[in-house]
Amino acid sequence: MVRVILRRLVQLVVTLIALMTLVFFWLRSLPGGPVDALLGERATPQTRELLTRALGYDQPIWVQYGRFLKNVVTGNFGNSIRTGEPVMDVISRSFPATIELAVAAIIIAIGLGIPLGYVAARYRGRLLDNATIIVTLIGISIPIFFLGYLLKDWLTQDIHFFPPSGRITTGLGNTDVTGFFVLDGLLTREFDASADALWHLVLPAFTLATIPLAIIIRITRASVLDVLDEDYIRTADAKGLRNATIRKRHVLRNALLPVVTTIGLQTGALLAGAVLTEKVYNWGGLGTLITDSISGGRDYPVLQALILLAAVVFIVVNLLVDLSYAIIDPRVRVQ
Amino acid sequence: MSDALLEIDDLKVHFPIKSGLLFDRTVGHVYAVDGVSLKVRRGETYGLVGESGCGKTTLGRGLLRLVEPTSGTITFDGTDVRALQGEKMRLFRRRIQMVFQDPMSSLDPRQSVESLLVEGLKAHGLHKDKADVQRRLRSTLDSVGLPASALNNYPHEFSGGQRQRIGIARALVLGPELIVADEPVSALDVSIQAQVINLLGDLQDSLGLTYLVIAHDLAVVRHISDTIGVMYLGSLVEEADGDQLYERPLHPYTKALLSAVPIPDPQVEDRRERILLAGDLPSPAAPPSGCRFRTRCPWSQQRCAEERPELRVFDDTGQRVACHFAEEILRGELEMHDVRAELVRPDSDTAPAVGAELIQTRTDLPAP
Amino acid sequence: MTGGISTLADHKRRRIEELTARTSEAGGVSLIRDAGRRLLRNPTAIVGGAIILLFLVIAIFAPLVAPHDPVQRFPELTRDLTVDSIPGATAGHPLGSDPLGRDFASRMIYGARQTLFVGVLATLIGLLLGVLLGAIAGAVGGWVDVLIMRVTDVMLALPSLLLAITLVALASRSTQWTVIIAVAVVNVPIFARLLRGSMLAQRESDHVLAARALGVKRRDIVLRHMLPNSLTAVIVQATLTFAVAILDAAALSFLGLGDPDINRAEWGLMLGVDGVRYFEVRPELAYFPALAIIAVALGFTLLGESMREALDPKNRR
Amino acid sequence: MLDVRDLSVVFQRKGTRPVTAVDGVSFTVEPGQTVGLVGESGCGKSVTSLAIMGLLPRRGNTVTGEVRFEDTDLLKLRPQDLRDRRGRDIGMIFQDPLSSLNPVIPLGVQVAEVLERHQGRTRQAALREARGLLDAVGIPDPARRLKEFPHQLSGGMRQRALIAIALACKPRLLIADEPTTALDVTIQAQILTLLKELVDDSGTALVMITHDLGVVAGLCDTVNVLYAGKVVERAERHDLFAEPRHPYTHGLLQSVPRLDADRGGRLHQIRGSVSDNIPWPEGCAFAPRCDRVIDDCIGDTVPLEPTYRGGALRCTNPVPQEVPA
Amino acid sequence: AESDRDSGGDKGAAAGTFIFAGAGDPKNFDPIFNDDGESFRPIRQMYDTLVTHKPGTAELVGGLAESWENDPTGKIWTFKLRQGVKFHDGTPLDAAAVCANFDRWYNMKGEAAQSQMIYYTDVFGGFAGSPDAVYDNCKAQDAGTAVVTMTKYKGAFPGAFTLTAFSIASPAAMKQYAADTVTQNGDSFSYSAFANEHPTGTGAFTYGGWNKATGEITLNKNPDYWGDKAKVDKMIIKVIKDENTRKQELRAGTVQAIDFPAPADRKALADEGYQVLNRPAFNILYLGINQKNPKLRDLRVRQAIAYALNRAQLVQTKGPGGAVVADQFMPNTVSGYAPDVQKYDYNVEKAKQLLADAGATGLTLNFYYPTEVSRPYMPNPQEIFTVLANDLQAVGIKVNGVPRPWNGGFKDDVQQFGKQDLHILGWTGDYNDPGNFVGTFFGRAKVEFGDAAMSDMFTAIGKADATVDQAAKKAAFEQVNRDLAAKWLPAVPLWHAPPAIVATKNVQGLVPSPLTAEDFNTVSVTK
Ligand SMILES: Nc1ncnc2c1ncn2[C@@H]1O[C@H](COP(=O)(O)OP(=O)(O)OP(=O)(O)O)[C@@H](O)[C@H]1O
Ligand SMILES: Nc1ncnc2c1ncn2[C@@H]1O[C@H](COP(=O)(O)OP(=O)(O)OP(=O)(O)O)[C@@H](O)[C@H]1O
Ligand SMILES: [Mg+2]
Ligand SMILES: [Mg+2]
Repeated sequence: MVRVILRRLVQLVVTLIALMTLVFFWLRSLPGGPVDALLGERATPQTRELLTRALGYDQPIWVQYGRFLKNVVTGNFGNSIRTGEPVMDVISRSFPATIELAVAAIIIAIGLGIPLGYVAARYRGRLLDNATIIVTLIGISIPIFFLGYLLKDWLTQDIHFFPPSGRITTGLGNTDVTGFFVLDGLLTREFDASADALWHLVLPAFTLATIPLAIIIRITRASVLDVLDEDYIRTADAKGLRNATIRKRHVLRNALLPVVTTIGLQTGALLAGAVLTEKVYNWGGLGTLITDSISGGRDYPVLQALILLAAVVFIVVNLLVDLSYAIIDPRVRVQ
Repeated sequence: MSDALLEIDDLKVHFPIKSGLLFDRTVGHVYAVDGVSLKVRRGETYGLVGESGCGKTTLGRGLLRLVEPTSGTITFDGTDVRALQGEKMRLFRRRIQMVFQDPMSSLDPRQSVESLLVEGLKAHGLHKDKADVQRRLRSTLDSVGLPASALNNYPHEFSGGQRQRIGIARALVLGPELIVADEPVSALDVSIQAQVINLLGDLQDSLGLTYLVIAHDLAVVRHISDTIGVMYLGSLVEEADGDQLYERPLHPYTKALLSAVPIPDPQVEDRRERILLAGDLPSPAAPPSGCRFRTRCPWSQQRCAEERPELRVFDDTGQRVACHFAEEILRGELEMHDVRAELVRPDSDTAPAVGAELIQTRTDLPAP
Repeated sequence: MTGGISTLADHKRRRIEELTARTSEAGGVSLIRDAGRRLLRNPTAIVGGAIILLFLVIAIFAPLVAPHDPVQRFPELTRDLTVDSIPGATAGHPLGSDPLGRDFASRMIYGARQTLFVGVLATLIGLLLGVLLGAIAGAVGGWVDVLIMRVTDVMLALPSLLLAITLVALASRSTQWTVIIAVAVVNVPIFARLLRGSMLAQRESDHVLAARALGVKRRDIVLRHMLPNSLTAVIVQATLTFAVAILDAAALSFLGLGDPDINRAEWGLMLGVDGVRYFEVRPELAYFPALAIIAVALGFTLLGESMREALDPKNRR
Repeated sequence: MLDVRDLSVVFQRKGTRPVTAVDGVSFTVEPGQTVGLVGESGCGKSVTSLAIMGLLPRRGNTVTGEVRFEDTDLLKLRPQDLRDRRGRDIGMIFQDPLSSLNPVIPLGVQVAEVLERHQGRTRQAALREARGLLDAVGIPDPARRLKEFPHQLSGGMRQRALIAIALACKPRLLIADEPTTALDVTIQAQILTLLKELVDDSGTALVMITHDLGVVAGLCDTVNVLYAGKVVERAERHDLFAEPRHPYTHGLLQSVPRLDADRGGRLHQIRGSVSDNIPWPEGCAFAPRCDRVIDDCIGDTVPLEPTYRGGALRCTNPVPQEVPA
Repeated sequence: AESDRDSGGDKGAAAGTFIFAGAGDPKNFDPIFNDDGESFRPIRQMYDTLVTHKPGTAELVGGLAESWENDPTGKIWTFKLRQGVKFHDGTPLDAAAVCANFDRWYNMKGEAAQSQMIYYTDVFGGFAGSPDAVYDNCKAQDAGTAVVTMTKYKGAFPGAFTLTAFSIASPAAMKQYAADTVTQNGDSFSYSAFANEHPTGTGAFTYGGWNKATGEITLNKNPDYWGDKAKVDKMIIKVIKDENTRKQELRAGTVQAIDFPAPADRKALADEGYQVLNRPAFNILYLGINQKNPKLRDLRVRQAIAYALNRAQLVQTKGPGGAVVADQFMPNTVSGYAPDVQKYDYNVEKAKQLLADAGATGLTLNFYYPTEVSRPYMPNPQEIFTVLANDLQAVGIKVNGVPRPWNGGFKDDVQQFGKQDLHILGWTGDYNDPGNFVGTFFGRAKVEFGDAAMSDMFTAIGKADATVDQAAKKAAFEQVNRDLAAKWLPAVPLWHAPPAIVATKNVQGLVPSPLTAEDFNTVSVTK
């Protein structure tokens, strides 16, 4: 098991280095870029040249690459072009926001998805099942930014039920302890702030959860149906076990195996969905950071670090999922 | 013997077990075939029996070089098969053909019977003359008892027995000298088995084929074979003429095997003395020292653990056996003793292997 | 023995004779056609197929169906057009105007064309590249396989939409093709792996072994046995990918990374740009393209899933 | 004790023709008796056994007839009541031991849960008892096996575990559906011996389902031969093997190579294959493959008629009895 | 629950707090290192400039300097400073402090720092040692009088002194927090503690913190302010990048004012009772014509293009509320605006005629337009392009649209390489000076317009710009504008679009500035 983890980590590092190198050279080969971004309409040949030299863009590309590698290895991703802050600061500030949102979404997706999928499977072919299937199909087919717009329009404008955007009411979010506002409120005993942050979380989390939710429902349903067809369920029936026992002990655990994998794969969808959701709800997380870094002038340092981070998160989560798979499925344990 | 069409000497097929941090290293081997020597005479049927996992299939594939043997020599009609390279090997394949166990999976479901049969001809440049090809196909189909109209149909439209006939026709169409049949009937219903067994016999008579038949059903093997080799865990433990083997099994494993085969006759069954073997076949990745069979052998002795018995000619009947104590057992000088069943871990893992791939697959939309 | 079946009802006798000498004249139903038959019996597939067919027809005959040219600006519409009011339905313009005074209904109709074009092309390009890579990896094996797999690892290290966003952001020049290529590239590793995995499985299969034993050339084995048998999974995946491709293209438009040419009537673009921008002024500008996208995505998903079901060996016979 | 009367199972799936998998099967089992059900793949053996146990999938099938087990008709029992009897009064062993065991639950629990359910044991007590059971079926080092998972055992050991589960509550009837088909002959011999011992020791009645006539020959008291969902012949085992009357049974016995017979030569062949059954209900399904077919075989339904030896036969033109020399 | 939520906004905004939604993050708070409106917004509240504008106009009035004087050579500027003004750190504002600021700029070391002083480079030409440097020295004549000497006259002054970038900061604080250390790191720069955490000026508000996680900049009332003291105790600038969301927050009552509402929303918001405050337009959107293309060197072709454009309709259908058709390259508030320039009213026939006369029928032009951008003068470039292209096609000019991302090559292609035949671009004025408009565009040969040999245009503008006498200068620029329209037509002015601020009803005293340079000390919020 340790070997497997080690092996995967080594592969991860190799993948990341390749990814970084790729991104670096690609970014440098593009027109426009930071110089333009920094100077705006007021660029004169003079200021351009100054800036190009200051940023070291006049040096040979491999010198730049060497410097970049050295910096990355020492954990220094440079400063954001847009804000001048160290990239690490920018990212570590946005990271909790996205995690807070993603965790809430995944809680919704799992918390609703597994029971709904299970119920649909139990009432297979009935109205409830068919309704669930149709709703999930639509859930998969709807552009989530559009859904976000609809929800926002209905629930924050037509009726002022939820706040339209942001993570917390202006002026309340001063407690910067962990960066997770819901948690911060609890830690500093400002329960008002906590409740307020939670209230802000509802709509974005639901929007972001749509696709994973639909997918988890479908996978759970399919998986439960598959398991119900398995020989060992027949064995359990032949033992005369009670229905409840069979469901709890035999069906659910086996049915969850593919669901676990799906959840891992959905982290990818979550990261991507966060970009859209955060834009809709002005949620100051990584997604917003990505959009800003792209449209606000190709903020290379931030982009590079973000791409790397997304890859790390995605790969690590999948590693964790595989490991948790190994924990639920004893067959995987013997290596 | 000079009339040997096929001669295998000390053939070994070892599969490496790989694992490693970044690059795979070989951490062990599956000793699937571990030193097998045998001869198949022209025109005879050589039957190979043994329990599942003992290496029969691997031996069959190894001698066709469908898996590359680790060591040993294969001589076919004077040709050193292992020395053949590339195009030479490819063209040589025409002379040895194979019939597979599962008549469904061994036929490409997307190809009609015609294209299945023509494929071999094409590979050997025999497809140029259209009329000749048609003649050839028809006669081959006819010889396996299928109508010519079958040419346009697809494998899944046939019953199991018919599919197996197609498989045989595919092997026959190239006019091979040796046919290696890997469990040709074990996937078939009992009532169909006989049809295929008879067919194989008829073809041998009419075409003078030589067979190497692999099976786990001793009764079937005995019915069709002239010579029978008994395999256990990668090696031959006994070899004899079919009747001889039945009359006088020398190796303890053969004895046990014979006594375990059920016979559809209550009177025989009621009278039978069974030699019940304890436990399972050990893993070919970690075979026992000395005699491979000693862990389950009721006659095993100290020596069996220390020294691996050679397959030796037992007497002038030509029967060969790999047991140190064959004589003693035959003469009843050795007492049977109890064998404690050892737990054998299955080595084939059915569960997905974590770590095999960085990320296995990814789909944005789920499987339903 | 087989003597006296003389008094039997004729049809029964004939049937028995047929069966006795069964030659399987079942009528040459190939595997695919068999799956096709199952598909035609599946209501899910029919609904999915019908939706797609409908849109396909609209797309193909757009010039006949659409009342107007999708890029023409109508004086009678621009007359009432201001930033904060966009004319609704009028005579001759059943869905009214778009923000530039063009006939919205015509744009919706031509949208089918563009949208399917984007989805289909993105999928096909992804499919083509993926199949190529996967086939090479699966057929050649060895270090080529390792290399290709590591490359797909790198691509898979980013979630798909993120990868597409990155690609578009990294493109020096954005056109409709940038979007198509980005969405296509995202799917390359998926197709490649799917095909490779399936081909590796095929490589071990008995019928490939049989072909090797026949002495069939390696190239023929790959092209005639391994590839065709591996393609089903890929085709199913491709059908599902259409839906994702259309949605991804819409998401890119929403992020401002889509096709910059707003003359092009493409639903994703219409929804992601105008739909969102003028949501309050004229919500239909968002609702219509959104519904159309949902319908098409739904159609492809339904069709893909029923294809998967139909091709699943578990359901055969 | 078990009296199956006119059991029929019809499968009907949307858009397909109904399939009569089991067609009027009747047989009885007395306490302590071993009854064999023999037939080729697809003849309805498994469906029969599942119908008896009430384990057929809930949807898409119709079961008619009667399954009297000690005076209750199992088909009429409420599902809860049937559950009380399954595993306690009737045990069952399946063909594929790996897939029939839950891969993610330790063996101990899988054995113990039957005891908990039917005998009200606590988990601890049940596990202790489970250890004894595993020991009894010949699984080495049972204490450790309790914590292990099915995939860690070999095929033979898995089948033993399945037997331990089936016999845990000392049922009066045991149904074994091809318990050795997936195993090697040497292992098959182990399992058959084990079954025989257990049945002999406990007086449990056994319904043995198999396609291997050899297995039946050594084990069963009475044998039912099934073809296309119908019992075509029933006889005491010595009678059946000595003088098979139905052309199918006869052909079958003739067509398998026997280890103890002379080798070589042609085997007797049965034409065609199982899928060549006639598609209408009235005639004999075997007719198209039968060498002894006559007009009557196709005309009317051929009834299952008792033979004077206490067996039964469904044939209009049976193989003539040989006059003892 | 509804009413609960409604009052939610007030929870954070206790009485006396004014929340303003800005459209982007500031960079930092050191005035000299900034050049964008979002950074200037908070800086302006914390700092003052020597000269400033009368609220709501572009008219110059005294800031930290009560008055200023220029000698006849135009090189020496004498500032009489306001008495008793103190920086937030308590140190006094005197002539020495002013000169310290000028000297700091001039003597700034390091390419990193210099490259970030966009406005300084632009206005003052260069740094110590550079031959182009406009600044010479600054002398504290007495505590209340600072004398700044330039190397030459520059028309930008005194307007340029109003630039927020040239705000006067506390020398003590700058020293304490090492304001001059700008270091390059990776692809960008890090700034000093002064710039990030300790901005110290003389403004009406003091720095109260920047919560980057929520995008909130807090400013506190400066009780010791020399001018009108702030009416609220606290103001928060909340960064909301999406225009739609800004509007929604306004409606939800969680902010009291928003900048840059979407053009499409203005009317609805006004109808709902919000105050939509239009800033007098101080910008220009133009269609650039590149004379690198020989066909376009013909004035008749350029005029044809001007006639072809239905600018009235463009303004009606795409112009933000209050936008007006532009007939010259500066808004009418700037001195030098000529009311009587030649007009090019929409006239398809005339356009066709002119094209025919010039032998330029069947013209095909590459039209570059930016994507991924929205500017106050150009809320939606793609739509504007589409409308213009349409008009051009109607007179028989084939248009080949080339979209390029704003930061991904548009400016490169247009201003560096001049690949385009036509393009759209615009400008927001920095200070009230005609040179800041026409001088920037047409004062010298630029790739953007094809380096054309319009030497008389360059000379005329250069001369106008160098005129010291204000009246003469005004007249010179009026002539420039007339000639631009009639003789040169290097581009077609399209519109002036007033950017708006929208505020809730309970906000009073918010005065929109044409230069988007609002001071919030006048703002009060009633309950
Ligand atoms: N490609 C392979 N890689 C690793 N191990 C293999 C491979 N092929 C076969 N083996 C192992 O080699 C051993 C012998 O396998 P083989 O298939 O030859 O047995 P067999 O006698 O034909 O069994 P069966 O009766 O089940 O077909 C088995 O333990 C199997 O797991
Ligand atoms: N759930 C089902 N739905 C439809 N048909 C079924 C179902 N289960 C079984 N059948 C059909 O019923 C017939 C009898 O099947 P059964 O499994 O009893 O055969 P069997 O004798 O046990 O064969 P085997 O030896 O292969 O186990 C087969 O033709 C099968 O196709
Ligand atoms: Mg084998
Ligand atoms: Mg069965």
